[in-house]
Amino acid sequence: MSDLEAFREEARAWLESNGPTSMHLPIPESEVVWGGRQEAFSNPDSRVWLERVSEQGWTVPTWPKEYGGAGLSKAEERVLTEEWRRARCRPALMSFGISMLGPVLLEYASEEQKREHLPKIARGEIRWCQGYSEPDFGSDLAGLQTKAVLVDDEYVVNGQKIWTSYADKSDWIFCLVRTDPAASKHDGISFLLFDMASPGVSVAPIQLISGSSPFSQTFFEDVRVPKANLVGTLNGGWTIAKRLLQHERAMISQMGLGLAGSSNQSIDALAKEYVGTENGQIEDSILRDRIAQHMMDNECYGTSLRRSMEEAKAGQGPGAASSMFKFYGTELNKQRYELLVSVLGTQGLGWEGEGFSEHELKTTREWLRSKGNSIEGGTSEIQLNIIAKRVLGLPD
Amino acid sequence: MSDLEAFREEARAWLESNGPTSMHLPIPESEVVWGGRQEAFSNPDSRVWLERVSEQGWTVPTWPKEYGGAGLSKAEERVLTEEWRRARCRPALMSFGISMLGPVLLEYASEEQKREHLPKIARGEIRWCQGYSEPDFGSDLAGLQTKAVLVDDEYVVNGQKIWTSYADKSDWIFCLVRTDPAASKHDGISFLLFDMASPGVSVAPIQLISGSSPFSQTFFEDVRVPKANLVGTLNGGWTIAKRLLQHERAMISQMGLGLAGSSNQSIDALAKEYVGTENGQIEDSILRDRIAQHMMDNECYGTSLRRSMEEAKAGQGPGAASSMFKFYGTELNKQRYELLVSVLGTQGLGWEGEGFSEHELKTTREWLRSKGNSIEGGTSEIQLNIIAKRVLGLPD
Amino acid sequence: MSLVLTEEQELLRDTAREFVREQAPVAALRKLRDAEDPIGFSRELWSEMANLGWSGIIFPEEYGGAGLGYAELGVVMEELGRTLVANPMMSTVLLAGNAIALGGNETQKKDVLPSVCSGERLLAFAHQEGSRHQPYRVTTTAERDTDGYRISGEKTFVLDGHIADQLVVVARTSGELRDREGLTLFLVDVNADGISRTRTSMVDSRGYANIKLTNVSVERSAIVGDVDLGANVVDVVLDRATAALSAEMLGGFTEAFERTLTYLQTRVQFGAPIGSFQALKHRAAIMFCEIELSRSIVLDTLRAIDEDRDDVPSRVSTAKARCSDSYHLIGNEAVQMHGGIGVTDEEEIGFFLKRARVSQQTLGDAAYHRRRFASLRGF
Amino acid sequence: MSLVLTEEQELLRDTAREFVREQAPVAALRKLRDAEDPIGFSRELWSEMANLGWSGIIFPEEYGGAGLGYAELGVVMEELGRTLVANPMMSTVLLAGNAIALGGNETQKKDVLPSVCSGERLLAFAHQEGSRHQPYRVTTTAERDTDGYRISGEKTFVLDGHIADQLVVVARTSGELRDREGLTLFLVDVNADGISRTRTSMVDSRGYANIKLTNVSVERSAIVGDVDLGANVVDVVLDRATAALSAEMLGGFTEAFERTLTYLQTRVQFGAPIGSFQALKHRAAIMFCEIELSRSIVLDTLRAIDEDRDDVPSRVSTAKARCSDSYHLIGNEAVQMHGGIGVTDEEEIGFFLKRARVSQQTLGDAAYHRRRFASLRGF
Repeated sequence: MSDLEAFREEARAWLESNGPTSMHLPIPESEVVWGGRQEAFSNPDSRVWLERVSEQGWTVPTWPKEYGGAGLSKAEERVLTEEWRRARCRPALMSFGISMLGPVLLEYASEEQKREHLPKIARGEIRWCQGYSEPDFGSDLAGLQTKAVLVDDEYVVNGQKIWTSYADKSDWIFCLVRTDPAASKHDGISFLLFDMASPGVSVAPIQLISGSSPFSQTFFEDVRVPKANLVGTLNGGWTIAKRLLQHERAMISQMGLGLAGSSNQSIDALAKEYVGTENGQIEDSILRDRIAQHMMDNECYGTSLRRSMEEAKAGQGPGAASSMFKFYGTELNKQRYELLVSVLGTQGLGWEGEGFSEHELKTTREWLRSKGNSIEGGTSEIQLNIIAKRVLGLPD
Repeated sequence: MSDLEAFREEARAWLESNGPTSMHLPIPESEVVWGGRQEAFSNPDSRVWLERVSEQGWTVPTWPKEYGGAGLSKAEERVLTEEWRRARCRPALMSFGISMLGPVLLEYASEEQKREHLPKIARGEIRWCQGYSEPDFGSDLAGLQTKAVLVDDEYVVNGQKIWTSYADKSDWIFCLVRTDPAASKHDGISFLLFDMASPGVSVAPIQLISGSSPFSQTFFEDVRVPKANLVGTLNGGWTIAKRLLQHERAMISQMGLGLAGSSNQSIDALAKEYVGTENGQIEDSILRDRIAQHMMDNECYGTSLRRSMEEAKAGQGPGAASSMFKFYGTELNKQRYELLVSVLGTQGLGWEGEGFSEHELKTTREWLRSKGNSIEGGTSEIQLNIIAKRVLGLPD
Repeated sequence: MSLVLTEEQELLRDTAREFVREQAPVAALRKLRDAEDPIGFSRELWSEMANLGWSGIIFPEEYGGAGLGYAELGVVMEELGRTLVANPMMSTVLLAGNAIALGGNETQKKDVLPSVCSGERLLAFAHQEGSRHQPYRVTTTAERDTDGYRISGEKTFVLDGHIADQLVVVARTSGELRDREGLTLFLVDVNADGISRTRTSMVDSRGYANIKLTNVSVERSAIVGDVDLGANVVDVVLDRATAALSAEMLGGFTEAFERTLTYLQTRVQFGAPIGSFQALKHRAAIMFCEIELSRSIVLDTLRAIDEDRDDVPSRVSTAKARCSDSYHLIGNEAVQMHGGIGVTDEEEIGFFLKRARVSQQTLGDAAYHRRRFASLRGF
Repeated sequence: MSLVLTEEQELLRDTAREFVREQAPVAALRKLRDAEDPIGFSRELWSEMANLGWSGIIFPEEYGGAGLGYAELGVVMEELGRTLVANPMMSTVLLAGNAIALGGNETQKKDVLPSVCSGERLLAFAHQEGSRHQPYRVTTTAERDTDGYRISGEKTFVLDGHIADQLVVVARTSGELRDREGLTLFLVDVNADGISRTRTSMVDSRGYANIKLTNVSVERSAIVGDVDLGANVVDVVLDRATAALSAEMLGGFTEAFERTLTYLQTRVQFGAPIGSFQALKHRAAIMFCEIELSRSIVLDTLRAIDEDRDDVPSRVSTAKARCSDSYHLIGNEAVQMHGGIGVTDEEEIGFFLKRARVSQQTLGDAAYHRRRFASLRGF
């Protein structure tokens, strides 16, 4: 038996004996664990599950053991993912620390910073948010104006961020600040970590058209940050910032796959129910055609993600692929919700209250929420710019 | 009876007694009269018809009588058009002189030039071609490099034009030349008229993907042009050039209407024949939907042309409307041919010879020819630029 | 009839534009929404609109109307669409009111229309069942009774159904589920026994209701038009209401586009207004073309109704299909081009996106109207 | 099976690319076209391709083939697509050859396949009737006769039908016009009495024929596979040929795109390369994404065949629908972005547009395959 097969058996056995039935899929939104000081573990089993999984190092399986990981190879990680899916276990922890910050800390942070922050991310003790965009600098991120001035071994931070995801629920922030106003715009930026509980930090949630408020405006007034919290070199933060954006895009790309979503039913099944059938076919042939096209596109997208992973493993693949996946995945997700609303007809346009099922109302809200997908994490236009420049080599 | 109604009766009576049956629609392509020295009048009746119509001044009904027109008002012209259509009479003359050059001569030329050129255009004696684009200056028309240098009261022209429509069949050319190489690019251009029979002019037809060769490359080597053939002011040709382009776009816009085309059958009738029907509906419901959409778009386009004319009459309307019509009309025409080819299936992809009807082969060729519509007369991209700048006021 | 507005129509437009900007900007809709207003629009505003003559704009003067045409109605609808004014024009005037005006007898007209024109009475058209527009798919039944009829069934998506004083109910008196024949219209008081109404809260913040009818007794005098031949009235009513809705949509996406243009001209990124970036320029220019074509077909459709032309049905379907597609495109592009701010509730552009989607679905979406167009043209 | 090419596959690709660039650039197709070559491709080139093992790439070694898989075939097809090589792979190998390989008996295989692999024998698949791909819509009949069958009917759009030595004819032996059951395949010599062939000249300059069969007598031994159950063979043959065609198309639009990129980088207007204009950049970036997705599905579809997976039919339809749409988009965009020069016969980009349209139509267009996908998925 190969080592990989041995690992598979081990993982399978562990999941079987340690994964409580209450921690099986599906997972209601209210029970998703994001960790951090405010985490309430609305289902108490999820606290136990997080403890057990992080004990194994499996919240971040490929990270080194000393930072809270399990030191798995990519191949082992794939096996683990497969077994996880097979066992229908829930993810123990959702975290920007894991998907965005961790990878850049591993690449750019000092040993001391790694030992300080990575284990807490792995165990879900600290929840992180992202201090990137500012009101006047969205697509033009590198124009950011939040300032950090070194005074007595501390950076004093002043400025304002926007689109900070879950700022109100996060413990720490990774934040882009301008440390050299005289330098050209990409060369005066630093990458700073600090506690959201620091004096001078305040947060104002932003309500979206969907009614939800996952983002905030975040204000910094003379926030004092220890010098040691600078990641990488002073004024060298843009390199780290860009790398982190790649990780963010990769995370967002997954959306295009139309994962479980709000519905257990696929679009075609919903169409059969809402629109009706004739000889077993969806009665509205135009809708049928559009659904087929969407499903095909979705499957091609999934196959492309797979190919991209295999190519990365083989050391090939376009470096800017994350922009393609970000662009296409979010456009697909928007299309998916347009299609769902078309399928549900007037039942897909309810806002709240009587006359609509929970699933219908959720679809409406998610349709509206999806409009932000092609804006957050770098607009579709920015992704197309990146592809044109970095992949296709078209001139400025 | 109003004057207009009196004119209608007069026009109707004239067309009835002067329009020979052989000059009724439809008109085979081979019998279209473009005039000029090379005109062969393949149908001898068409020579008589041209003589009679131009005698009335009706080849250019709104032009003043002294220049070969009939001095009709816009309202009278509409009545004449309606009666022409009612009588199913063929146009007596197709001519870039009428649709493009004439209007700018009326606006910008000297009295002497008008008296020299307009009557010959009206009578179809001289056929004109357009010397605008150059190999390195297509969309960037104003960058043109063909030079004209004044030597002893003559301009000596050297350079090369491309996309000269029917250069090989034309008698005279209206040509943009650079007369001040030192000036900024829009300010050194002049508008020159000269005889294609002048020594130093040579022509090489260009074969298109459709197999036809309506365009040529045109070469000028020390062509001597009398100073009197300059229209407007020296170095002031760009204003005239742009105005002429508006007339050209208006002419091309008509294509979107899917006028008679090669087929007497509408797309929906062809679809019924080639694809088949079920309960009276085109069997392929996706094709049916696309055809409906195209027909609707086409009708909206026609209604818009009508509105534009009414607004122009009322002194309203966007000045750059010709760009919208050029863009949309040519895109519609391309779409129309894509749809026709889809309807005909593999029968719509024949090149020549056995196995295809004449109509099928013609559709294929016209489908290919239509690809040039969104390029010639200013690309779709250029039209969108113009709309964004001139109509929407978006900044550079 | 010319597609250019007459001086009188221009005056009407200017009045309407000024009125809605001042009395009913988008902020007014937000206020109604946030207050969870039980009516969903302002009755005071409706009174003022009635005073301006809008509620009776298309009804004959003998019933208190202004006796104008659809060309004029369209001018008003477009302006109402520009600021997304919540109002009962569709429900009370164009659907149920028109059913009375076009199908009702003299008694019904005299009873209903003057109070509609004065803005006092509100009506609703209880027609749709289920989640999509299928005009002849009616399961609600009206069965003969000694004195009249008993109506039972469930109606959905009834505009202003929660607040109407009277309903025009489309019920089946004979025939099969999708038959054109066999439909009959009834004028029913909402207080009749057996009627229960549930207001549904929808994304566009306007008022709709689901209405359940259980053995609702009506007398023969409640019949609007002829028994079994209701479709003759329904078809005309729907065509006219759809034309009016298209005009409202035209106003909505024209406004959304103009707001987006302003944003493109003023929002600076990378040291330049984002409207200077060519990719956005081209997309804006394409939208402009779509709007121009939409405006042409809307104007002509309204005039086709006024001229009683044969091509009204196919023009109406062309207008609605095109306006649905245009509003869809522009609603989405407007939000995308506004960037992050575009998906916030605070920015008003999102209201247009929401209204776009509901109006697309109302009275048949683009695919529905393309199918209808094809059938009308015999393919 | 990984979607990344193995070292062997990369080697095969490099060989193929070099071969077609040198031996069969687009100029070769132009030459065949202008010479009105009666065959439509170069038999010498086909011999060389046979020597390289391509003609037998998917056939077992015992019949003279290379015994490789569709992943390898796809690599070759893609390169053939890049320079639009006119060749009999589709007709002789993937359609008719495969019908013998998958449905034929030992005698037939031993007779046909070795000479196909050697490049000597040419075959054609006489299947389509009328102007569109409808696999079970077969009116050509094969009626029982004392000695065998008599076949009558008219076949259209038969790839290389004008030059083939033998035909595999799909005929109806029972059932109704569109029935899946009742089809039977026959291996017929082109010199048989009653066969008349008309070469049709099409826009992509490849060779096709209309074939008329009038009481063509064949013996029972001509039957390929089982009587009335021919669809079992046809389905598999079509799936495999469609996958291969998709790979060829992928090569075609990848090449058209790369040529366009080069043009964007070098053509200067307004003092800058036109590829610096953002509107064109974005359109190019979108095309890039479409190509990447197309590549993924083509690679996986070929591997699905090699792995004999259950999802082969739905993958094939996904690949063909997507490649049809991509080739359509890129063919048109490539010409438009080349501007005036793009519509001249002298510039090669137009050859891609022409091939795009024919290959879209071949073996079912995008709408056909979306319908098929929906049926396969049970909606």
